Amino acid sequence: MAEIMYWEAIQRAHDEEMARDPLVICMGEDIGVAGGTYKATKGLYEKYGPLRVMDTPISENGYTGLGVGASFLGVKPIIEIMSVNFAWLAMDQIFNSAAKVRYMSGGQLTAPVVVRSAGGAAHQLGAQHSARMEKVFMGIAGLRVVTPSNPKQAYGLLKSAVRSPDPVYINEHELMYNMKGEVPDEEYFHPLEGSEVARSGTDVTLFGYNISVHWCLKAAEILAKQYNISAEVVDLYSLSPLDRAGIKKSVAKTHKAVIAEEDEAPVGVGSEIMAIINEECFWELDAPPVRVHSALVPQPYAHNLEKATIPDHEDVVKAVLKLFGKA
Amino acid sequence: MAEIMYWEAIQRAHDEEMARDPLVICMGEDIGVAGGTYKATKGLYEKYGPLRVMDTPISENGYTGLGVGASFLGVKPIIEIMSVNFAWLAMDQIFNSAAKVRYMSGGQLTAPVVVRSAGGAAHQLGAQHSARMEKVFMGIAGLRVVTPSNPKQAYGLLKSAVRSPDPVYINEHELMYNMKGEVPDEEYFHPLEGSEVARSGTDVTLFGYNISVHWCLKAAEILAKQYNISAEVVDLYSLSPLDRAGIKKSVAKTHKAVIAEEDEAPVGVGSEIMAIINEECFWELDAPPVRVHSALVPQPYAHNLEKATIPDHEDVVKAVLKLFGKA
Amino acid sequence: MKLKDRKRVLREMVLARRFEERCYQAYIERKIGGFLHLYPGQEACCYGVMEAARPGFDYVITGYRDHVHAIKCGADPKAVMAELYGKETGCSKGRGGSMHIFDVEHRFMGGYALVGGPFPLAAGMAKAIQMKGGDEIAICFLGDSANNQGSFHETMNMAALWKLPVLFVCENNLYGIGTALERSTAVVDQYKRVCAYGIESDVCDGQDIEVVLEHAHKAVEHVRSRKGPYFLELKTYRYRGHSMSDSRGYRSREEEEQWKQRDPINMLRDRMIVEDKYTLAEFEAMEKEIDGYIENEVIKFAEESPDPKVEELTKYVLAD
Amino acid sequence: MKLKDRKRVLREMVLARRFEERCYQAYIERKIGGFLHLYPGQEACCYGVMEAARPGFDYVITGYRDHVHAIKCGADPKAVMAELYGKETGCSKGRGGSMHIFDVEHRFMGGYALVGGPFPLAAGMAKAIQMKGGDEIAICFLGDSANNQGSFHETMNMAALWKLPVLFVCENNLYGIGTALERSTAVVDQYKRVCAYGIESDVCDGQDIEVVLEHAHKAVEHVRSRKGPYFLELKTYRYRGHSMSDSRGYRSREEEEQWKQRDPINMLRDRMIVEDKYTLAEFEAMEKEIDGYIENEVIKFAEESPDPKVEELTKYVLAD
Ligand SMILES: Cc1ncc(C[n+]2csc(CCOP(=O)(O)OP(=O)(O)O)c2C)c(N)n1
Ligand SMILES: Cc1ncc(C[n+]2csc(CCOP(=O)(O)OP(=O)(O)O)c2C)c(N)n1
Ligand SMILES: [Mg+2]
Ligand SMILES: [Mg+2]
Repeated sequence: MAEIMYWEAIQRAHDEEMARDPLVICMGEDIGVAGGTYKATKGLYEKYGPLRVMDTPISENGYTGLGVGASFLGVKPIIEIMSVNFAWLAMDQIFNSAAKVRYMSGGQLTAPVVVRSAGGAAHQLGAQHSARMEKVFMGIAGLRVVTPSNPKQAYGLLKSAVRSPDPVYINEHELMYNMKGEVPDEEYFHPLEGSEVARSGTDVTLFGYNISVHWCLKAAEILAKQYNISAEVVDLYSLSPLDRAGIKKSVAKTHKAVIAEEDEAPVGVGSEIMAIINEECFWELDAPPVRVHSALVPQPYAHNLEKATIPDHEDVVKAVLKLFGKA
Repeated sequence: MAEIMYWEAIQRAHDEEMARDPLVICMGEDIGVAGGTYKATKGLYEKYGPLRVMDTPISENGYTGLGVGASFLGVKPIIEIMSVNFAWLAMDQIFNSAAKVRYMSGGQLTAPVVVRSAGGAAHQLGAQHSARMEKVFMGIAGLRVVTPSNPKQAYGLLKSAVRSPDPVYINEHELMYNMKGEVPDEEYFHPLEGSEVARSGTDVTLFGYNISVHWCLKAAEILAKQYNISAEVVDLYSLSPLDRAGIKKSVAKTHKAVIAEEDEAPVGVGSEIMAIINEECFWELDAPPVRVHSALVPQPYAHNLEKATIPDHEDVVKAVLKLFGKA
Repeated sequence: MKLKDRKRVLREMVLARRFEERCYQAYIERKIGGFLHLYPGQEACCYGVMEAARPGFDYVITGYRDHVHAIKCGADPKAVMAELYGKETGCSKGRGGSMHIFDVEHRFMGGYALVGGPFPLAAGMAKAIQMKGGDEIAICFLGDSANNQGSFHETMNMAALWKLPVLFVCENNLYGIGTALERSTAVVDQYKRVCAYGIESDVCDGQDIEVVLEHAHKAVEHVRSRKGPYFLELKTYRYRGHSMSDSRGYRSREEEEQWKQRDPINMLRDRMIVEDKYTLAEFEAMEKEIDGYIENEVIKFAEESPDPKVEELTKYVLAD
Repeated sequence: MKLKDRKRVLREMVLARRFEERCYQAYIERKIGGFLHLYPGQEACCYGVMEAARPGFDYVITGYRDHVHAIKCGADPKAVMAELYGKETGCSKGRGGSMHIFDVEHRFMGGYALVGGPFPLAAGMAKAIQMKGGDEIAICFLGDSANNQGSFHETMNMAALWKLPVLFVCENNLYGIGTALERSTAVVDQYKRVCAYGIESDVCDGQDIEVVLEHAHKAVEHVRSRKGPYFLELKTYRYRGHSMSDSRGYRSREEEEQWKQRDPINMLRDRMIVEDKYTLAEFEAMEKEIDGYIENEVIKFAEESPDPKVEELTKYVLAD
């Protein structure tokens, strides 16, 4: 098992799938000659040429729709939307075409595209470049949503997404592309549904996904060392569908839950998990579940304001301590 | 107080505001010469002419952005997006421009547009014309979201939205335009925040908004008559911000909650209200709150399938009975 | 056109016309729900272009006014009507409805309800054709006012840039719902707008099927021989309102009458009478036969078919 | 241009250049965060056009490469630099950052980070001007590759249809990030693309400010006299990478060198030396003075200004 970076894991998945199947293509702005803003498609242009590694015009709705149309005929496009903030422009094709075509054609046609995008606040990118949009994609029937928290998942989820007959949205994070982690040397397919216990514990469950898994893991360590609280961390790599059974199982064990998300709270991942907990295991709860999330503001540029909006492991620790009456 | 229809109420608000202020304009597809798909702008073209009642090209992102830009200079556009399904195309301008400009300009500039749209399933409009999108608008910092459940609210909320210095999204419903109700003869401004107790009760709170208020009211009647259960109905006409105090107050009284929404469940209005209940008054709960919602499917065309996806008052009754162990 | 083809196409257009008129009636009888966009008046557009192309082989996509295009590609009128009735035997299994007719077996890749949505989908199919090799082309039928969507611009640019084998057919019926073209569009000649992409284009009368055919031959040949995309504008008119609840207050009855003087079916029929010794009696017999077919087979099939099963509500959301 | 104006504009362009270069340095020192898009090489575009227009009176809007446009409209360089430093004294109170410079008092209506976003906003401002009367125009500066957004098409159509007083200035620097124009765009001459809307357009060298000025005069006059929108393409080049993390592997050093031979500042300076008895010494002294100003006033102000208060995090989300 080699240690590689998140972007390298994504690049490897692209490369393997493109080598295997000549109908796998990738498309997006600056992904070809320039190698991709986050290097996820590095070297592919040189290897597979412009017909399969398509530098697109700045036309998010257009090229996403083009990918969807190509997928009708068996082409398998991996579409990169450079930053999820631009995905609003492509939502019509994702929501109205890709996600619905199987249903409205009575199963005749399907749009097995993969759409990947970097979301999340990076370093002071400001109001129009820091959005988290996973919650928007989650409410859409006919679309799968996954979000890798480490290189292994990044690799394995993309591999599985490419093979999936359904459209899949992959939510990546701008701050994670250089994160290192072990990825199996052999081919590996991560399941598109389910969740993972990233750390086992007994006193409280910390739910995270993507970057917030790392806040939870760090928080769990601090809670164990400094407060003798045993926290279980559940990694919800699949956001649609969410793993109701996995959520229930952990809460039934720990009887307490904290949900950490980078996004603003309203109608978010946290609220949905809270709802699922209420529906699945309300009577197991010793205390109300708690959400840890951003302030409801457009992302400010100033460093101190940005820091004040985005939660981190300390906020998770604080939330747990409050839950245990220790703060 | 005259009884008028929902569409007439909206038309009246337009007319009064346009008569008052020459900088109030309205724009959208077929709103002028054709009088508006749902008649909300009927007669205005004849009265105010093409410069103020603008039939736009089929360019949702373009004309929404144009309205936003005009609002920078003091023009007050009421923008109709014929059906909320098309709003995806305009989300970039709503989300990235209108909602954020005040913040990112440090308060110098503001985009006080009103965007109105018909959402919801009507009669067999199928997968691409039946979306409910209020949940998408609710998660956006800098944007107000209101949704009228009757002609009085439709009139008063639009009046207030036009006067608001903030951008406001008004979520209407295709099936409600012909609903009749009393509207004050004098000018009336409905508050943009808060909630209303549409029916007072003691045993359970039914939360609804827009069309689902009517399911709740009907359910409350059945529950009272047939099951001796006293249901309180809370009308959440403001979806952003949600009225946390109002939600808490009612649940603290009834100790039980059912939330009815037409939309699919995931990351929806229901999950957010559930989260708020957990945060505000968990210990007041006698039982887990319950969501009543659509199935997670693209809207099917066939009448029997459509009926099977969309909830109604019977589903609310059933949910309450289950909550009371009577079903 | 040869007489044989004239006869065949005339029959097909009459079928299309009567099919649509029968839909109108069924809608009023509340057998059909949702929106219903009918095609009468525009038949020569679809039939003219598709006569030049290869129905069932070339990939066709369009908007919500889609019944006739599907039928011309090879969809069984019975399955189309059953779809409108929301039946399990419908071509989209009752899940789609009028705006979402699909018949993938015959390469009719669907009707879509979002104006402008099919543009990039068509270009995408052309991209797939380009990659897979073969002789197919993609054909996208869309309205005039749809060209104001950003997706038009984005798609035309990509289609030209990548030389995609796609033919765009603009059925210019002068209105987008109730808004006259010149009130929404700065340059009303649609074929001129693709100057911005260096796409070859052409315009012609959309009422005379033989004129359409001639121009379509050139267009199809251009695309099939891989010279790049092509844009063909057809000047036409829809007789009925946009959908069902349209009283057509935005246009005059005189204008409507003028267009009806150049009815595509009557024009071809009359030409056949003059040139081919075709008779009105033959025509009327054919109409009658078609009405019988529609009533006794198409409507009957739709009426008698079962509803979808409610237990199968979530089938087709995701692959199994 | 008169010597007086030449001198003034030369000075302004040098200030713009040195300001941007100083930003580069500050970014490396981690005083500035986020994305940083610099303007060196393109100065004649903004200054040429704005010399023909009325800075502080006409409404200006642009993308993320916005510092210089703001300054030319009248924004205080100190407030712009403070914004880049994320300070409360920044022109957007530290909330905006490099991509969101605003100075509404001087009618600089902002920098926007979504490519294509400003097009309809500009048309909207023009709509407001049209309604309110008055003599202003709206000016939208945007890049070449932005023209592939659907919003370009939708906006141009509306601007032409409604004869809005808006001037679109396309600063064509041949690339969109790392993608050469001809690899993303079917018709590379941007001024030709507006043929699809019947919008008057023009193209010229964007490096020679006096050439820009001449063409811009015509453009501004057209719009101000309410003849409708106008599209002006300026051929230019950005010296630096797109933003800060760009090694410019997509273009050659020779190409860069060639463009630097036609540097807008040097060209004007040399012309003044030849025609106006201006001297290199004068120029160098001016540069030095400007560097001093930037260091001792602009940077100092930014450095010494306070951060925004964290308690005021949610201020400006909604009106109070
Ligand atoms: C994105 C979107 N915007 C608006 C509509 C509403 N709408 C349906 S058809 C139509 C007019 C289209 O006109 P045109 O393209 O000329 O086609 P025609 O109906 O005349 O064939 C409009 C505005 C829609 N379905 N989708
Ligand atoms: C909607 C959107 N898509 C993509 C991007 C990423 N992006 C930022 S600048 C840029 C290139 C723009 O090129 P051009 O319009 O030529 O302007 P230039 O930077 O050359 O001045 C891209 C693709 C963005 N900011 N917004
Ligand atoms: Mg039309
Ligand atoms: Mg450029």
